[in-house]
This record gives sequence, structure tokens and C-alpha cells, in this order.
Amino acid sequence: MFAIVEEPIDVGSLIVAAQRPDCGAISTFIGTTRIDESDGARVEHLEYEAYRPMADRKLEEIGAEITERWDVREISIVHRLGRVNPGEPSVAIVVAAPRRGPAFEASRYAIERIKQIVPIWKREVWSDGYMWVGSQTGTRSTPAAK
Amino acid sequence: MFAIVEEPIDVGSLIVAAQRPDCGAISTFIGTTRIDESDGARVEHLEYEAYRPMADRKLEEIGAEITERWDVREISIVHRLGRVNPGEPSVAIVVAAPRRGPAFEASRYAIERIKQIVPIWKREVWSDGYMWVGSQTGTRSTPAAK
Amino acid sequence: MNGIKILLFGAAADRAGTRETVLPVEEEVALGDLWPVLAGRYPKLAEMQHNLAFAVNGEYARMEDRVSSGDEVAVLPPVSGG
Amino acid sequence: MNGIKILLFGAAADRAGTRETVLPVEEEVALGDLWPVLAGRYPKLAEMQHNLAFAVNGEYARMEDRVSSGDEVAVLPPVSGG
Repeated sequence: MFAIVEEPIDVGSLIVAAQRPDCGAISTFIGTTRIDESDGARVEHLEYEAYRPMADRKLEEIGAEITERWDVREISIVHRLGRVNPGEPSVAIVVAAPRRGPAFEASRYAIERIKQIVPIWKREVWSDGYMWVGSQTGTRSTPAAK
Repeated sequence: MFAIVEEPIDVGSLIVAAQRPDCGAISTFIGTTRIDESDGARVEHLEYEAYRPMADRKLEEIGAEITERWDVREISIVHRLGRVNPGEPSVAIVVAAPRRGPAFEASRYAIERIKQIVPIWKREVWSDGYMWVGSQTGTRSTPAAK
Repeated sequence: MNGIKILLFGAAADRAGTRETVLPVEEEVALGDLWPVLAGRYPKLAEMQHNLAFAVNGEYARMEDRVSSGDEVAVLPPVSGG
Repeated sequence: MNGIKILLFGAAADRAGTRETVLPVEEEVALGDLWPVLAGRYPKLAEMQHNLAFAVNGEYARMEDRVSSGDEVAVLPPVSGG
């Protein structure tokens, strides 16, 4: 299942859906909002936007790349848009495979590829302005060196 | 949280408990019962037993090894005993870290170490007998080459 | 639609001050030919030229790819999902 | 308890036909000295000697470690958790 959603991601039910009698391993990666601090300010939340439907298609492409490379029987990638509060999941990747090596490698690959090719952008909303991650563009007067 | 339990493992709630504003990544590994087939027979379920409390202490030791090696803020390892049906989790590892590299490495390390040092044993209960994994001992007349 | 629809995202939308515009084109042109027009219209966008990627009709495209009226071009800053 | 409590697990329990027994000892001995007694009592267990590990009072132990009455010795086949 590949989805871009506006609501909180229910990782538990993605995992239950990935349990299969032909698989011995499920590897899951969850990206969560981490609160950085600098110059006396702090990140209050993240805000995500996407170019759809291109972003949806790119998630599916990553799934196809994975099933070409590894013996993996189930892949879910769900990415959230809009405001994501501290500690909340912004992305969840769930991979079920007969064996654990491919499960680990595929879930690691998925998050790296998401960060390379999926047209989704996040900005950090700080107490003193915002900053687009990766673009050094925003309203903070003292942008943190990333 | 390190635990050995007799009931089904609720992975979703372990993940929710690992969400922290100082972490950007949660890596989870779940071992599930895979159904092998050979010689016209099939695995019907797995059956786990442990030497306790040594097994409990070894899980905690693995946690300590991980926090020594990586910047990891939360680790849960839960292993189930008794009968585990096809597709059900026998072990769940949840690691939260500021960054994804250490989260992935630590959860992989945890499952490898469990398979090395934690005194837990499983037998495969086949339709035609059982077999202790790793020991070639059991009641099957045609033991599958592992 | 008459012309090429331009979508801007993230920092690119911020710098342009808009998320969408239309560039009139008379005939098929190279994607690269649109850039001077966009850069002229949005000077602050021009500053991030070397960090931008482009998509045509939802797929990554190169500057020599051809576009014509009715196509959708997306201006993509470095992606930062996850 | 008078003697050393022996716990057996997994395939070792299977082969011995029991999960627990007691070996009488008069004085402190090496863990390795217990093995011939166990192997003599449970010939099918003896066959898996080279695949066994041992714990004394809940910690992995070597054959030269000392044990005495009241200690708990566990006979551990290759672990297979996960």
C-alpha cells in the first residue's frame, strides 16, 4: 500500500496487515518530528507539502524497485502531509520478507529513495520563523546551519 | 522495556511508546512465524521456551550494549514464549534515535545478538512431527535440511 | 489551456511569491527556454537556479526536453520528505 | 539442596528425557567434571556434546569454572530465539 495522507499514520495496523505466513521478518522505519534547538529558538512542528500525483507515483516506483532487488512480499509506504507535531510519524515504511536481511535492506533503501526522488518538501516551523529544509529559504533571521 | 511474554505482542503500542520529540527515527524489527514446507509436510506453528531469568537479563544486556555503541534514546525488546501461530510476531524490537543510521544499525544488531546469546529455543511443529531449530533433534522422520 | 502551466513548490513557491502561473508559448520549445522567462519574472527564484529540478507532466525532465501549450511544468526545490 | 541442580532445555531436555535433575557432589568441582556423569546418565544427550553451552547460576560458564552444592547448572543447546 502506497499512500499520501493528511491524518496521523496508524503504524500498528500497517504492521498487522504485513503479517504473512510466508514471511519471517518485518522491518519498519518511521520518521518522526525531531525538535532541534538553536539560537534560543526551537522547532515547534514540521509542515509537509507534496506535488501530487507525481509523489504518489514515485512511492509506487520505489516499491517496484524494491521488489526487483529483493525477495520481499509486502511493502507499505505512507507519508503524511500538513502539520506534524513533535514525536509524531511523518512517514512509515513496512516491509515483510521471508528473511530478515532483505527486510532490513529494503526498508533502509525505501527511506533513502524517498529522500532522493519523491517530490515532498518540509519546512521547520520555529518559534522565530520558518525554514524550508534543504533550501535555506525561510523567514528566520538566524537560520541554523544544517 | 525488555520483556518475555506469553501473550501476543502489541507492536503498535511499543512504537507509540517510543515516539519522542528528541528522536527523528524509529526502526522496528518483528520476527514472525514463517511456514516452511518440505517432503509434503508443513510447519503448523512454532513453540518457544526460555531459561529465565537468564533470558530476561540477556535482553537487558543487549540493550546496554546498544546504548554504549549508538546514540539511541529508547529500546524495547519483547520476546514471546509458547505457541506462536503462522504470521504472528515472536519477537519485536523497537529503537528510537535522533538519526536513522543508528536506529537501523541498532535494531539489526539487536536481532543478531538475540540469536547469539539469549537462552531461548524454538521448535517447529510440523504436520508430521517436531524439530528443534539448530539442534537437528525431534520426532520428524524426514528432517528438512536447514 | 493556452500556454504552459507552471507549478511551484516549497522554497520555490516562497521565493516566487506564487504557487502557480502560466507562461504563454506559441510553439513547442525546450524546457530550458522557459527558465529565462521565469527567472526574469521572479528574481528571487533565479537565485536558487542551481538547486532546482523540473518535472514535465509529473515526470522528472531535462532542460532539452520539449514542452508545448497544455503541458504542466513543476519547479522542484531539493526534496526533503521523510 | 544437597547437590547441584541441573536444568535442561530444548533439544537437550528432549534427548535427556527430563528437564531437571540433581547431581550429588561432595566438594567443589570443575563444571567439566560434571559432564561425564551427565553423559553417562543420558547417552542420547552425550551425542550433542559439541553443540552444548553451559550456564552456572544464570551466566554462561566455561568448563574450568568451579561449581559446588547449591549451584544451578543449565545445559543449553544452540539458542534459536527470534
